[in-house]
Amino acid sequence: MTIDTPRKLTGVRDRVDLIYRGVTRSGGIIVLVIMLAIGVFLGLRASQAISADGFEFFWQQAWEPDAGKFGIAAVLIGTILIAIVAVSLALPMALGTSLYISEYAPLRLKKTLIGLVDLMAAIPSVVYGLWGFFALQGSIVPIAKWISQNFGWIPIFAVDGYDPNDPLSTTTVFTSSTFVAGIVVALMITPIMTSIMREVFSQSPIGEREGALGLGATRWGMIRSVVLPFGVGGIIGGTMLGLGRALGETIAVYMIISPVFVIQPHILQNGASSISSLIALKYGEASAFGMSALMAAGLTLFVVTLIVNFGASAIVARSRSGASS
Amino acid sequence: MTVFDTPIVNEESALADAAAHEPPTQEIHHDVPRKIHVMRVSDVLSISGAVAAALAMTTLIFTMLAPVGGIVGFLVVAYILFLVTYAILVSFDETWPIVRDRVFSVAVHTLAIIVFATLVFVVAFSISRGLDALPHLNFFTEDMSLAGPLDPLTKGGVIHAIVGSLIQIGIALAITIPLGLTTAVFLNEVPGPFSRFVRTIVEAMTALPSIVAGLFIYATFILILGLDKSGFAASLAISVMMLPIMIRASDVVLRLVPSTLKEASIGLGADNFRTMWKVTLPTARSGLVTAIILATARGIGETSPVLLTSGFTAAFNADPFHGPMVSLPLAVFQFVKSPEPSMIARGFGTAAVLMLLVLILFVIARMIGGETVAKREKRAQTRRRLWGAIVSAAGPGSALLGRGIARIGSRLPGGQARAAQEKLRSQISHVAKEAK
Amino acid sequence: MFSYIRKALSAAVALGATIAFALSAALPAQAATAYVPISGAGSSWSANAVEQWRTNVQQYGMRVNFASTGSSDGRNQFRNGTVDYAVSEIPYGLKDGSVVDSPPANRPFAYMPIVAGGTAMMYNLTSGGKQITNLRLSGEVITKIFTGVITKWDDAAIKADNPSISLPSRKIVPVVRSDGSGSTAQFTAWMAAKYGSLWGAYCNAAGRGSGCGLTSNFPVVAGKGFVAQPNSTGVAGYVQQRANDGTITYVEYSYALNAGFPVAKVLNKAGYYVEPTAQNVAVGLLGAKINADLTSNLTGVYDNADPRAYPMSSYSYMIVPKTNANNFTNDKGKTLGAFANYFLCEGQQQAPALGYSPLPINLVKSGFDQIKKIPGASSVTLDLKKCNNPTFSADGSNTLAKNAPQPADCDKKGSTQCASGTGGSAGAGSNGGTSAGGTTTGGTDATGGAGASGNSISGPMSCNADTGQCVAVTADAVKISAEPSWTVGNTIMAAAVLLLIMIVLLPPVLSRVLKRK
Amino acid sequence: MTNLTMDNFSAAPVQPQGVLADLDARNVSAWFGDHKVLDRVSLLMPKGQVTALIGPSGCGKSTFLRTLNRMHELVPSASFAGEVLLDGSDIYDPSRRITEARRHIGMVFQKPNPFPAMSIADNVTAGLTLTGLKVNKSDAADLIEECLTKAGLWKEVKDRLGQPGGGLSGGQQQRLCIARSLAVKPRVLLMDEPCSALDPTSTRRIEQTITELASEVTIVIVTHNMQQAARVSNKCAFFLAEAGTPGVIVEQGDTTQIFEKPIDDRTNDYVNGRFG
Repeated sequence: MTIDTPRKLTGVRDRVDLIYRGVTRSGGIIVLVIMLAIGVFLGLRASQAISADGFEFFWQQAWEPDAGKFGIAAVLIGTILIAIVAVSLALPMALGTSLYISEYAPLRLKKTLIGLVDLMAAIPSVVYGLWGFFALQGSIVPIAKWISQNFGWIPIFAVDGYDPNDPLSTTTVFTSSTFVAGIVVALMITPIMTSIMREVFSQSPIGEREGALGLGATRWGMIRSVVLPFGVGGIIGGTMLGLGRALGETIAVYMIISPVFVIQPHILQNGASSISSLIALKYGEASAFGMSALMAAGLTLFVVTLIVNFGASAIVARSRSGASS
Repeated sequence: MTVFDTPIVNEESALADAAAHEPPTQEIHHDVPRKIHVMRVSDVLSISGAVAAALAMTTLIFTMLAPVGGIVGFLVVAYILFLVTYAILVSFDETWPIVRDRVFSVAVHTLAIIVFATLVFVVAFSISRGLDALPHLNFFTEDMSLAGPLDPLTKGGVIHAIVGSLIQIGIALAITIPLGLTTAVFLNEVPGPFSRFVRTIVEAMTALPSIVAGLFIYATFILILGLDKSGFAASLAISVMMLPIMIRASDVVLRLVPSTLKEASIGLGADNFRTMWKVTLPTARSGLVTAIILATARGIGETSPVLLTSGFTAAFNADPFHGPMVSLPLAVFQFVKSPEPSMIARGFGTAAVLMLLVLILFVIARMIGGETVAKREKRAQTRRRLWGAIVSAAGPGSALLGRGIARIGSRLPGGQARAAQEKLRSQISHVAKEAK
Repeated sequence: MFSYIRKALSAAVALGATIAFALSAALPAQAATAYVPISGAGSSWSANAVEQWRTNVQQYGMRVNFASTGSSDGRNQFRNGTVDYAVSEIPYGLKDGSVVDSPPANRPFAYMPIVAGGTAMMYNLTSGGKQITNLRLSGEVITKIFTGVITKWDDAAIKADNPSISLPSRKIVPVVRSDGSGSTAQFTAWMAAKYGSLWGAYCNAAGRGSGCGLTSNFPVVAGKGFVAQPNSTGVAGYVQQRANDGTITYVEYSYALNAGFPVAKVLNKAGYYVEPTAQNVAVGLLGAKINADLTSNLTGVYDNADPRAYPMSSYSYMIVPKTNANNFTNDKGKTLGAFANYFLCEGQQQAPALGYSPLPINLVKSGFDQIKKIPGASSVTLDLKKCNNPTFSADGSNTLAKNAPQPADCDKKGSTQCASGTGGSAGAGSNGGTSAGGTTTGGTDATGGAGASGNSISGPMSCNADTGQCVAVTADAVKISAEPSWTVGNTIMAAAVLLLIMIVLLPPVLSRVLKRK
Repeated sequence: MTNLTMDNFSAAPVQPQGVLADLDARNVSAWFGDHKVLDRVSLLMPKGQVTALIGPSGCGKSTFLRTLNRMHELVPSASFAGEVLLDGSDIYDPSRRITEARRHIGMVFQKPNPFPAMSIADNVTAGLTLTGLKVNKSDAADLIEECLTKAGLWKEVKDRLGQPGGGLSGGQQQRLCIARSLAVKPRVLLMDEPCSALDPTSTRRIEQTITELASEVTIVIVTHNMQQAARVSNKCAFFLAEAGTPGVIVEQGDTTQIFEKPIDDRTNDYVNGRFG
């Protein structure tokens, strides 16, 4: 042994092994082809509109593709606003629910609740949409009104066209808003966020939990010092995943919002927009060019969601609780 | 471990030894578990007092000072006041961390209850609106081909949509389970730049808006290939949507299987395929079931992909390849568009049926995933036998492996329901040092 | 071990399929007649009628599928060859926005009128806690409302239309369709034809370029307070919500009927305010000029001088293929022909009950000619004599139009106003379960004839039936905002309240109890 | 549904921290679900001394140790009977706070469990922050130095107090955990096989620490290592659970007596390594 170079480690591969690798690899290839085909399809269909529109596409607010005036500024911001409202409502709910299941719930209840959360994730979006439109909207208007009256000085809570001193003033300005859509989407993403967070919380090390309790910490003290720091990756990951879903939610948003094609920063006010509901609204009667414009919007949504997703996996992978999304 | 052959200890003599310094109090002590966490009068008083105070104050605010309006506003204000009052009351005889603990405990419970109450509310809403339609047996046994907008609820039903949903999700699962699992295995077993690329693309695709999945199938299969709108086309659209979710979830689950397990198997001379088939997949089983459930949950309830691909029919059609085939979410979507109250009631009833169907599917999936005690025990026995062999073959130092296996269930997302029990078990072993 | 999953799943799929086939076998065999299934898509405006006909022909062994995805989608799908027929309110070739909706290049087609109907103006307006049910509007006012020119209910122009109603100073909230639809197309076609400059200015403001004429997509100008909702249910459901006082929408008459809400009477050329009942629509459509391809020029309808004519009346068409392109076959043609034969004759019987107006004889005759163009439909026997259409009479005139009652004097433009409720609010109690409740004003039934004449008046403030003089607001006896009747919605709200109370009470109690474990 | 007891806060003696105290377990029984693991065990752990609990695996000595500061009840389904008296007052008394009991009776676990996200200094003061005790900065610095010195770690870490506690070696981590426990000035320190995961050098270092601490705090240590028990303890209790029966104390007494002339044959066998 005079020369110290790495030796090539080769061996005769088993035939079974070769077939096995071949089969799994072909599975990967098939999936890749399908996924790329969708990407290419989206890109191709979108290219017509984007090339016709140029940079205008990014800051134009109107959506009149057939009049040559269209852009994603309003719909994209609308989408993001709905998602932000949804996530900021869903985050505390999911956090509370997951902490409850992992830390407070008695053993027997735990199982049932986990099943319930799974079931909740499966309630079809059309049901949430119907519920939001028929049941929620009416009861949420007083809250929106209250918020706008007391916090209207914060620009996003301002509402034009409502005069609280006029008894005849209609409350329709508070309906079909980003806020209402956000609440419904929040309910839709809470289960998936809950299930991810709960999973991570339940993995937090027993040793550290006991260490904290052994020092005389209360249950909340233990959660604060052990469970939450450990689960921070899961919290962020779950939130980002929820955000991703919130961005892409279609039917429920479609059934609630009153679409407008200007940037609508007042979240409590009637009028909102979202890319996926725009596609659902317009694909039916779109001309060939209009379809291309819709595809371009879909592509934008896709890219945005992509960024969110990658952000999530990067953060989660770096955290202690690891890849648990 | 040495077999212990001495006669059973005479408890009294042992205790006599132990009680050298102790007064003979053991007659008084009945050996029954003590109630340690009892509710104290002051706790009850502080809670009820806080509730009463909060309600009173809120009523005062709402009736006298500022009519903010709305029952919801009332409850929000009352709840905040309750929390504050409760914190103050507790702080009278407890330290600050305990006050915080109590307040956060209440807050966590509240949030959980809000979430589950909303679930109940959503479900109850669909059922109550659909209540006119649901009690009729024909709603579950007939299709809509003989029931028009003017017909009463005693005619027509949604069996066509139920069967359509089952067939579509069945085909979609038949496509996504093998393909998704193969791909997930590929991502785990054949590392390299190519699999990293595939993983990246798959993760990207979980972001695919569901309507785009529908548009894709519509544009390719129906417009370019000229096929009919059919249940099969809808299944393909659902598959496209489910596939990334499935792959991603099962990829994570497979990654969580400890490499020691695989190494042990390979160390025994098993090939990669056998290791995967006999070791990795069974270990990850419940996690994979969860992956399937997650994907199914997403696929069965989506309206937008089937909206473009399945066509619409009111008639029963069990042939996924010819003619339109309606599924439950699409049926809901179409029913509620109608101006006729009976159709809208049918729509909500259909939504309730859909939720029921999902529930049944989940229960079945969990059963297959192995949640019944008998099954779990049986499987555990098999696994123990299998692992006994591997562990003993792997030699000393692999004793940890056994524990690793025992705990893996709790690591996997799918072991959710089992996790609690496993945790209990591992905690006991941790405490009582029952490990070898 | 893992194979359990797959075994079980395949077992589940197999089981599902078995059940499916067993059930399909259990259903009545339909192979007796030689009809093959056909599929169509399109208008949600006429979906109610098509759905009913589809159901009725099932007994003859015909299976007709119809997806109410909207007219534009129907035309697109027919052009793409993915459906056998389409249903649309507007023909191909019209310019919508700046795009011409081109007819299918390789698929010869024909238009066949299927049903007529009126675009109703459904509204939710209360005054002093009582619902207004006898609103009247002129065409110009409607156009001004839907172009954001008139923004308050107490606008002088509306007051002029409604001399007896004390209108609240409430903001008008026009509710329009957010998706593309035939209703929008019909409504905007009417506005473009009658009040082109108002509509054009609005369209320009909405960024549609040089006016937009007829369009399927209602352009919304941000900040005008318009609300856009998808589908007829969306707009009707929105207007219907109790809190949404001051809203008005254009929707098919049947939605208002079923929602228990009134529709505005619209001023016609003769100076009468009329309701979109089946008869009034039939009368109005007598003014339609039928083109060679059976599309119609509705200008004569808008300006029909008959005092009974409802101006916003129109047809819905079926677009049928003339060749076997795109998977169409003679067998399918036979089914389609038989189906068309059914709905042109027998099927029209049900039109009024569904909120539509039956087709007159001239259109049925032309429809028969179109059926003959469908490949494979030649075997269908077409016999006008056996055609059981309610509009037919021995002398060839339109029975329905002929027998339509003249409007009451109080409906004449002027200082008086009928007090009877309109639309869905006319049939007292017939729409129980909807949130608005009924009304005590007279009305014969909920199927369209209601409130058509001014002779059934029994409002809280009585009118002189002889002179047609009414002096006060007609309003719903049920106080809407003060004491709503107990409905399912209320039950749910109560449940919500209970749940929320539980939220307040349960957590601490639970935490105590659970802590002991 | 619930048992209500009149609470009587005045009855809960406010005991000074850091003052030596006896720990007296009386008739302690413990269960996991239906499985009984301890049967009426009584043991006095005198103040200022080191008491070692020895016995084979599964004999319930760890469970016993965990009943002494109410860690046992953290396991769902666990139950308890008997009394644990700290200076004569029962720590299981409903009127006493569970967190207070744990603060007075600290615990060091088998596996070192410093909080990995916190710095070394923060780890030492974690007990104070967790129990809501406020200390000002200079006091905190003094306290950190004092506790780390007592735990024999000060010299090694004084230059890197800001680094995360997870970065230390196993032995250092365990001493950090000891320092952490000392910072809240417990009256009793429970140690659950503190050296089982450590190498011999670290073990010796920790044994030295235990000996030094004995004068300030009552120590109870569970160990598998006979030599360790003999080296560090003043008093010894031998636990045994035979063939499915719950664990009991077979023999207890001074360490020298237990190791040199045990009364019970089984003790004799065990301390001489003939079984277990």
